[in-house]
Amino acid sequence: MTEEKKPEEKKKRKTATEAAAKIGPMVKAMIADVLQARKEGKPIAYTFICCCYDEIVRAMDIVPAWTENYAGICGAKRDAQRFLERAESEGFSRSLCTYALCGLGFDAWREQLGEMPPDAPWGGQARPDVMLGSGQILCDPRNKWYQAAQHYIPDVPVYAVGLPWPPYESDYDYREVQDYYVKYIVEELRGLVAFLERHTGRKMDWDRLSELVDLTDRTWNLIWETYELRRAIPSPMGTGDAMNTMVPIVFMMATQQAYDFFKELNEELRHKIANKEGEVPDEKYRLMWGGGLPAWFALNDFNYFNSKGAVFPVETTYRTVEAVYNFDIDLSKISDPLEHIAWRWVKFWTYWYDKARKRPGSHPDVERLIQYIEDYKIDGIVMHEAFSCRTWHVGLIWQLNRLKKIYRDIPSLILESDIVDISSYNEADTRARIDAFIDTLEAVKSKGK
Amino acid sequence: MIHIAGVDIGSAFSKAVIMAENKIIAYQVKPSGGNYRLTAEQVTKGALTKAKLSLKDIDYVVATGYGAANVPFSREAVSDISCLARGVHYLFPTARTAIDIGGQFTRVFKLDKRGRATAFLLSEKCAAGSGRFLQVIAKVLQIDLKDIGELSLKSRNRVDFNTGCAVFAESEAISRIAEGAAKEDILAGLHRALAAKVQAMVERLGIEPDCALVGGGAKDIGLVRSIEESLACRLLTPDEPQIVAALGAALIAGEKAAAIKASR
Amino acid sequence: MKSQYFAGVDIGSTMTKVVIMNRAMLASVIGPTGPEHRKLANRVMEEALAQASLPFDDITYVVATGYGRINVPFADKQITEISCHARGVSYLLPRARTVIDIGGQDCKAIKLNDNGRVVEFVMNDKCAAGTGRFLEVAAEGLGIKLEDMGRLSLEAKSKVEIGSTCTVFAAQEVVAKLSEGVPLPEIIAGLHEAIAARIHSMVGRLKIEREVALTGGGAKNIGLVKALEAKLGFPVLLPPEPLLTGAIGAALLGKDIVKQAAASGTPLPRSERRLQEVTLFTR
Amino acid sequence: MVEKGAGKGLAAAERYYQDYGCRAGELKRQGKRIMGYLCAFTPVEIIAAAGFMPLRIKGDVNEPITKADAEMETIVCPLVRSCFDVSLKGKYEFLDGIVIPHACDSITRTYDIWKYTLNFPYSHLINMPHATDKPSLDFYKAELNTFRRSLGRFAGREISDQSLTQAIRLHNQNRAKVRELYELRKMNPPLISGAEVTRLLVAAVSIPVTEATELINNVVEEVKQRGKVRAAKPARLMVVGGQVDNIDFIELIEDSGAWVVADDLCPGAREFFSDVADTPDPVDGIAERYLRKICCSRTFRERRGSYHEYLEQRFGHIGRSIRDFKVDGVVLYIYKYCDPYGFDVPAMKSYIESKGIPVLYLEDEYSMSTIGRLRTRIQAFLELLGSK
Ligand SMILES: Nc1ncnc2c1ncn2[C@@H]1O[C@H](COP(=O)(O)OP(=O)(O)O)[C@@H](O)[C@H]1O
Ligand SMILES: Nc1ncnc2c1ncn2[C@@H]1O[C@H](COP(=O)(O)OP(=O)(O)O)[C@@H](O)[C@H]1O
Ligand code: SF4
Ligand code: SF4
Ligand code: SF4
Repeated sequence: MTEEKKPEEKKKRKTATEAAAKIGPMVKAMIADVLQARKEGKPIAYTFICCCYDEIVRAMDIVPAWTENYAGICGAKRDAQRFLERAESEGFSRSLCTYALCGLGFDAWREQLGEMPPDAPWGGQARPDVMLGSGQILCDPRNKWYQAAQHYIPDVPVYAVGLPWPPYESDYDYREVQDYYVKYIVEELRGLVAFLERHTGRKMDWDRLSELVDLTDRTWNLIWETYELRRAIPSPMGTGDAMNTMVPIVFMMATQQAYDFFKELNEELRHKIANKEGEVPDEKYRLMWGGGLPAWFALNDFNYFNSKGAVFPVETTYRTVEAVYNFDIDLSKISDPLEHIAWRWVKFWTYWYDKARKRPGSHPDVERLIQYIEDYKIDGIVMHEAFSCRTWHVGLIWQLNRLKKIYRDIPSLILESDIVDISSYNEADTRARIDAFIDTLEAVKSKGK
Repeated sequence: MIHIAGVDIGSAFSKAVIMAENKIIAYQVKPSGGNYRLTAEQVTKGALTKAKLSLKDIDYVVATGYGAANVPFSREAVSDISCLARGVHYLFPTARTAIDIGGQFTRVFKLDKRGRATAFLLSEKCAAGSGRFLQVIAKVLQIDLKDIGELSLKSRNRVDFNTGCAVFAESEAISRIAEGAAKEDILAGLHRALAAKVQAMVERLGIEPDCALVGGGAKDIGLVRSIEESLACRLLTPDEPQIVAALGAALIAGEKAAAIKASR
Repeated sequence: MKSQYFAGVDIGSTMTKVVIMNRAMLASVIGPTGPEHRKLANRVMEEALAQASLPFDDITYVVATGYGRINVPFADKQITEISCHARGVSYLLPRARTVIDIGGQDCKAIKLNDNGRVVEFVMNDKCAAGTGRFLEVAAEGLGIKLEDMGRLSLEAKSKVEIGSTCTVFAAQEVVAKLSEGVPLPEIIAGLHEAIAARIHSMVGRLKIEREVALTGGGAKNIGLVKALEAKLGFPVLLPPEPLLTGAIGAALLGKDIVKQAAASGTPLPRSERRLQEVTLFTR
Repeated sequence: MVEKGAGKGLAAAERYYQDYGCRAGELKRQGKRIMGYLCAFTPVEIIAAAGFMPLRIKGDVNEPITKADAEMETIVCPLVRSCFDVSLKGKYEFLDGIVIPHACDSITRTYDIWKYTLNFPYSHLINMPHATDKPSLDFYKAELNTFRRSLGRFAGREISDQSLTQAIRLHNQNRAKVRELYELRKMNPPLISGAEVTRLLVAAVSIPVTEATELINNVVEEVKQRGKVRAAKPARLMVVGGQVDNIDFIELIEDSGAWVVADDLCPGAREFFSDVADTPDPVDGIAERYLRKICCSRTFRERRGSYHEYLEQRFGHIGRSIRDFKVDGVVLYIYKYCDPYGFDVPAMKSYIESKGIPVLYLEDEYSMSTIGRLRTRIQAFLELLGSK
């Protein structure tokens, strides 16, 4: 397979904050670290975000290779097509998660060559020693992707950690079931530690784990507080930047670096707020990115929104932390680190349940939208339906319908394309839709006048 | 007196509307052809001639549509949705939902009592969901576009179509004709297929009465009836549905011109 | 022993092709398929018989293939285009391991083993983008002859990007480009690029093995062939008359069948050798 | 089509299939309560034990989707979309509730849409783990007990062990009957066609379990009378995939000149080939069956041994069917957007091919129009089998 024209590298997106601009090099270094680890023989684990085992991996000094991240990089560099096609020629349907397809295509290719595919973005993704999937309930690719990858790297063992959270049901409270959820997760995490010890030769340092668990709690609190600063008018930072600052949240949790990053960002935002410096000079519309992973190859669309005076003070995507002091239990009292992690996990996912219960016909996901609309003074909602991932992209229409029913009619726009498959995207069309949406915002906004 | 113009360079047809004192004094519709810039000039000139005016008499021109960038003499380009909403509102002040079936897209939108679009949906990028689909079929059936509506209403024995692709629908239509199917039955089937796509969009947006149908597709009475049937409601259709976006553009031009005048 | 003759009748969505063979090809006729050409399959057959100077009765076995294969009353057997193209290619270009057939309404990729047998195939027939129809519609829009497209595109110094994947909209887009003054060759080259990309990604669903043979009407278009070669990164093989590949394969499969039957002594049912009208196909 | 002379077995199945849910509607009018569910992972025993008739929600390949898109994205399994669309159109209005297991993303991610849009009096999501280790089994059992309590509350009475044991017994009998039926497919030519089997099994999940057992029994008796009247066809195929609740695809294959003699589908072998063991706590047996015994791509099997052995662990049941039913070729029939099966395609394909059996992989969209389009591919596959 040859690419006759070099994939057109996209112009660098302008960020509003200095902190966000630092992310690119950080990610590049992260990829380089994995490649370096491979050279030095340090154990490498393929891992997924949002699986709450960050501290475990870090405490055992295992190098995480975030496979979703690497696929996202290929997408952002507009160089994913060849890996997607490769996966398709292996027999994977193009309708499956394109992160997974990109990763599988890459793995198949790397294994066939015995070296990195030609011109692999940022040096490529190193072969792992173990793969940490997760069973239930976030998404199917979390347990199928690595299993499928074994077809190309059959010697690399996979572990699937069971990580459920209680569903939101009308006829019982999640507290009735949370104990057995926590118990299960703890046992699964224990199983993970044993698996890692068995396959990497590393031993768990339980004291270090406790420290990292504490660091993570503090980081969560700090992130939450930092993001809350974006309520300011004008808002100092938008979702475009947040698609960068998600990196320390989802790929660097349980490291001092992540904590320090948010410390800096926090200061920068405070400074901007004091000076009334907004994401755009003249803020006209405050929008919420209300669902969906971004189209990584089209982050410039955020700048296009900005050019129309629209800002994004808040997003639901990648806001995978809450302030732990807002939970209804005192996490600091839970000394067993695994139990601590399990409770934090369950409390995070059930965080909006009580609020939702108070409003008839509500649902936690919708309740969160309502809360953000009010807290961040939101005029409209933008969502992105990426065709290849069901987890974050099914239920968007329904959430908007529900919102309308139980709260109010708020302008909304659902963009359709994909996370890395650029063939699903058409810039002219997308911008035409954005233009029309801005018009509807204007219409609704001026209604009262 | 202020004269204003709206120019809509659509994917299939271009339209120009000239207004004065909130009334349409002339309009022109012509196929967009290949050269948008040229078409824009011609269609505007055509309308101006009818109005016995020339371009310099016009205070403000707003362009819209697929080829809006090709109207060098316009002061500004405005999105189709906004223009359509304004046009629909002018014609039918009670309309709260509108469907526009154009050459390239089908649009469904809601509008408020001032004629502003407050929500909208666009069809996917496939000819199977647009007016273009009917043009293609009209051509193979060798029927004039303007006759397909009436003809389709005569159908007693609809042929159901199961293809999604406009190009394949074309060859399927050919096969059906060869098998002896009547043209009206084929048209009725195609109208039904398109109406189903429109219905799905309308249901997603949620219909609020009254509902208007505009765009070239509204000239096709067969399609209008078919959509009415699937939505189970009456649709408001203007006499000249194709110029609604141009009309809206002219109305917006009027507001701008008035604003300028006021500020002087 | 009386010599044996085999006919292959390929009723495609756009073209009807008939060949008559014994050891070599005795006749080949190509005509259009379409509603106006309902009786054409028999007429093409008639013409082929005339060319070979044979009465219909002398034809030992008739195999029909293609989109309209089910409706050929005078065929002894129907076989899919996939098997026929494979057989045709393995005869004409024995080195080929992958066949890409670009027909009027579909596009397929077929993998062959060393004996020329089909081991795997993929097919697109959902959307006209990526099929011969795409080029037909575009050629019509541009007002040029299909046959000239390939040659014209080779004159291009660069190629325009066609944004629309939809055949209908692409046709519209190219007309607009033309009137904007973009040189014709560059537009056509852009079209070839677009369709080649589509085909390449479809074919990608098979692990392509060299050599690759290109058949069907699309293979007659040198511009498209070059664009596909650029995507693949190596040259492809072309049969002398790409349109006939399926019909040749059909005739050869007929021969195989007769041979096998003779070897096992089973009698072969034969249809009446009467040229009847071929009714139009529906899928 | 029902063959001439078919008695009340096949004819009844045809009726239940054509007018799907008619028996449930009838029972509803007589005061019986009906519980709808999606997917073979719903523990129907618990539903039955609570006094409800479980009804598997079925889609309709002939019905274009017009309502669903207003509430549900189009990027989910087309079968699930169709099920939802016909539900929205009032097909299952008589249901007292729905039970949805955590089977795959398409099902789980749409749970809230089902629940909030259709407003059934009862709804429940069973949170089923992917892993099968001991902690997962314990957790699953706890989830089943939560469901048992919840449904008991809705039913107005606790679900007793006896009623559970009874329901288990009836369902096991039913499954045994289906296996007896499958024996008739082992002959060459098979005594019963694939389309007939699928039609019967679809009918069977729409009526009370005892009636279903009787229905299947009638069919078995009827079919046995056939002797050797069926035509020999050159190929014996097996269809492997997700949910197939219509016969059109199977019919298409059989019209093209092959018999479908085996399957790994649901409803089909996947749903009927394993039983619930008799355990002191009946929920133990149920948990064990659904989590560990049902062979489906959604469940993560822990690897033991080499990768080769792992494929055997995951797909051994397919290999056994190939052998037992003397299968010549396998059709992998998988819906677009089906994550569990989609990711298994390369491994499954190489496993089956390693047995010397050719595979045809088809991705479909659950619509009559696309089914027609598959004809050429199936014929070509049969030619490929014939020339081997
Ligand atoms: N006289 C007519 N009768 C029926 N349909 C028509 C007629 N004129 C135009 N149409 C339909 O309207 C479509 C064009 O609509 P229009 O609103 O002008 O689109 P656009 O603005 O994209 O150019 C054509 O594709 C055709 O289907
Ligand atoms: N001389 C030619 N030059 C370029 N393209 C051609 C030529 N003749 C036929 N074609 C292309 O071949 C297609 C028909 O190919 P064919 O293999 O006969 O398809 P089918 O079997 O479906 O009829 C047409 O759509 C057209 O694009
Ligand atoms: S959540 Fe979505 S994008 Fe992420 S791995 Fe799962 S399917 Fe892919
Ligand atoms: S399916 Fe047909 S109409 Fe739709 S995009 Fe493809 S070519 Fe165009
Ligand atoms: S067929 Fe696949 S996607 Fe559809 S319900 Fe079954 S497992 Fe889920």
